[in-house]
Amino acid sequence: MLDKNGIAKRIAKEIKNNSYVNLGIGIPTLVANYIPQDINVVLQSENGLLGMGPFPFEGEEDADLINAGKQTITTLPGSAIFDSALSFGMIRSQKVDLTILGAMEVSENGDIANWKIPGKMVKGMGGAMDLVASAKNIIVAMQHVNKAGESKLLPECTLPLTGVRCVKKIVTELAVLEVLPQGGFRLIERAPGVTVDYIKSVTAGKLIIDSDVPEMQID
Amino acid sequence: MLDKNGIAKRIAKEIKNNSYVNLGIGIPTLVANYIPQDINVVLQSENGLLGMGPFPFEGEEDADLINAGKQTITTLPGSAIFDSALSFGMIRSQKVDLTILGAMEVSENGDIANWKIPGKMVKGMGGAMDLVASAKNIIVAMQHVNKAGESKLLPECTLPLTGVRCVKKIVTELAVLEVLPQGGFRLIERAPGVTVDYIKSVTAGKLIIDSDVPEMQID
Amino acid sequence: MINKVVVNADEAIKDIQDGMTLMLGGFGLCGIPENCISALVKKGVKELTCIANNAGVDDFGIGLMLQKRQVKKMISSYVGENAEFERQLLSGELEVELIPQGTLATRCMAAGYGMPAIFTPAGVGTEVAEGKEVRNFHGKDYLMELAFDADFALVKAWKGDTAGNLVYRSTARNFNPVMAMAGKVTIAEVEELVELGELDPDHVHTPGIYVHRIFQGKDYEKRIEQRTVRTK
Amino acid sequence: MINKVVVNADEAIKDIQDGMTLMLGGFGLCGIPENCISALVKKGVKELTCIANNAGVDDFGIGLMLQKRQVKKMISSYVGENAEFERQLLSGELEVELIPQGTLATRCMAAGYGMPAIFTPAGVGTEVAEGKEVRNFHGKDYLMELAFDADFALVKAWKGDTAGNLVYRSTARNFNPVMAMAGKVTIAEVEELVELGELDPDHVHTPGIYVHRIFQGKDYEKRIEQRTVRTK
Repeated sequence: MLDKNGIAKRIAKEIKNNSYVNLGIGIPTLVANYIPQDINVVLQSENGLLGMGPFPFEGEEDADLINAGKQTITTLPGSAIFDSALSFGMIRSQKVDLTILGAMEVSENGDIANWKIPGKMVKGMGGAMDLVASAKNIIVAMQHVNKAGESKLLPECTLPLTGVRCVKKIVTELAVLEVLPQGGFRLIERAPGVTVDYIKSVTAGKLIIDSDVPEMQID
Repeated sequence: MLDKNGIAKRIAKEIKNNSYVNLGIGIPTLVANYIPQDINVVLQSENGLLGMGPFPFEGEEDADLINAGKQTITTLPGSAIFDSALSFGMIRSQKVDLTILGAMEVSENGDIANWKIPGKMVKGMGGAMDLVASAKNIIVAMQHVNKAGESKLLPECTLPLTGVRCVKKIVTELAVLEVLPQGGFRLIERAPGVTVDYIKSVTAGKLIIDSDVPEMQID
Repeated sequence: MINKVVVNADEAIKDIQDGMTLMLGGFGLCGIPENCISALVKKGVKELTCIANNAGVDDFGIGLMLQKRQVKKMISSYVGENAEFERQLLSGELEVELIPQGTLATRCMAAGYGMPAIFTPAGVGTEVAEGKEVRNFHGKDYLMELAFDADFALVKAWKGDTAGNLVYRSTARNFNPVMAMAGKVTIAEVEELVELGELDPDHVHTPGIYVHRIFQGKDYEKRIEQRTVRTK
Repeated sequence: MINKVVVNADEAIKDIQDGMTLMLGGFGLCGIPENCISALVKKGVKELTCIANNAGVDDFGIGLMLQKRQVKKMISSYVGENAEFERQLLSGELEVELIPQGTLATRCMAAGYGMPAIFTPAGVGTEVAEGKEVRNFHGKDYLMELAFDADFALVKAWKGDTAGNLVYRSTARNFNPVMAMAGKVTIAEVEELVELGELDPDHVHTPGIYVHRIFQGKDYEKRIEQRTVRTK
């Protein structure tokens, strides 16, 4: 079973050389720490920055330079700044190759719910609806089950949707799963020490299991 | 009767202090020469410049700095440069207060034709259709009759239209006319030495004549 | 050039009335019109509809206007951490309309470009789509979303000249340029008001034609919401 | 950063094929991709559809491609003074689609913003409106116009860095930024190719994400179409 950093590490392996990537808040943010040194990846922050650098050194924070999580960050040589409309323009026109974000629920046809729980204070969807409706490739980073122990991989989402038929892949503490175009979660990899039977037991949506499901290689 | 510079001079009197103005090619370009020194007028050139200055001094031409007529020009302190989409964005959103352009025909309900003569080589509408469809205030600078001696102020345009119900005022070598919201050319002023009867004789569209039509004051 | 300079925030906002719709630039607390917000709090104008990506925090940004119950409705994409906001929302004192962030930005931009509506895939198949026209282009569904209309847009720039040309600094740009283009009246506050000719025409982000009033702001706090650092 | 540099124009355009649709930046002869045009003439690729505000003059700009009969169709707002253009048009060798200039620019921009269509009042009630959807918003009619699609966009910038970030100079900006955003493949030629870090992120006009290939151009003629001066 993986911890949050393990999930981030496994997702980092999905990132291709020479690609533009948008990382959501939470586990996706951690992915940046595990991108291999030998590949070129440019991080887009939807508040208006292409080429997001690391956090600033203590004392060098700039109030005018933040990421979409409102954290102080830095630019890199070759960064570009733009307004919010152009930022989502490049997202909508699919110039961002990969979006990684968290979710409360994913359905077996790729629907995602990650912004609203009826009856609870709703903070808003931020840029998530734009990202999931536009991105060519969407990977979800999440726990396999919720705090109540219920599967987050469902036949259909029960929570209000963020987007439909958009998630391509899911990485949880237990497994890597691909959402098939015809519907269904195809189990691609198991986390170290996790059995196929256990993954079956916590996956409510349709699970497609090949004869051999390899264990993840994350280091 | 006015010459081209006279028409330009008369139109210059229509320009209000603190306004943004787009000048078309031909007589409208001449208007810039007669804007009173004591008023603030900012010229917008639709190829992407706000705050167009005079022509450059000989030897100081910059190939990268032209107006919509492709003439070399200059900027002024406080000028701004932008792309073609934003340029027409400010036109469409009616930030440009006044558009002055030439015409082949104007109808009594304010339709304008100024881009195409069937059977002749058509060069295109350039930005004219955007300008006439968007501007709050449009003044046409033109000759009262065409080369064949036919009135250019018509009940209806005979040439393909550039825009509908948009012209507010017309200045010709003979007269200043207002296009009334309910239709019709209201004769506001006569050029020096021109009689109302003569204007009547060369205006094919509905002409509304008040009891007293003053002579233009252009100097 | 046309001189857009007014003496201060109080003068700039003096004709903002109860019940009006305002756009406020900024993302989180970054690039917000601090001086205008202070002046609005001082003036006490009420029943405002505020279009802004976020609603500030309890004691800064739009949060200050919420404390004074000046806001009737927030139109935002994410309302973040703000206890007073939450209290007013749950008690029904405050209305909130949540809009995808890209849709929010593009609806502002549309106004500045004279486009009455735009198409976006954001929200298709979700509750955001309710009551909206869905249209298919090239096999993909889009929602038609209308341009925003605001009585006043309040934006913050780094530098501006007397003609209203604006230059933003770093990610404090965010929503400011698109809102600057969208206000019936646009008020810009700047950290540094400069003379004509001091801004390079090629570097102007918002041409002065979109700006109706500009003033030299003061006492910028520029509060950081999530100070995140690494050690040397 | 992702390195977008190619060695020269020939390399940049090598996969442009007969029958493709190209966007070419520039207004008149100002800000046109001179090197790319020369390379296209040299390559002799044919049956092209060119989206460009103008068609050059007889011996410069797109006129050079017309001389070689490489262009099947021009999509422009104003085709100006060009005898060869006129001859081909009247003889039926060349197709021309005339589009209002703002519509042309906005249809390019729409592609770069992922908006499949836009609304504009330009052309309402004229032959430009034929066959198009007219829609009324707030009492005013607008045409719905579709985003442009181009296989390649060829643009010219002043400076660019190896990551493809572009900065334009003066009114040579014109259509270049909106076309740069709209190409399936965007090729940028620059007067000065600089290293990463030499462009201020706040001054970048076209973020590198939109640019697929960039090269250092050479021998810029930058011809002036209407040299107009005043005397000292």
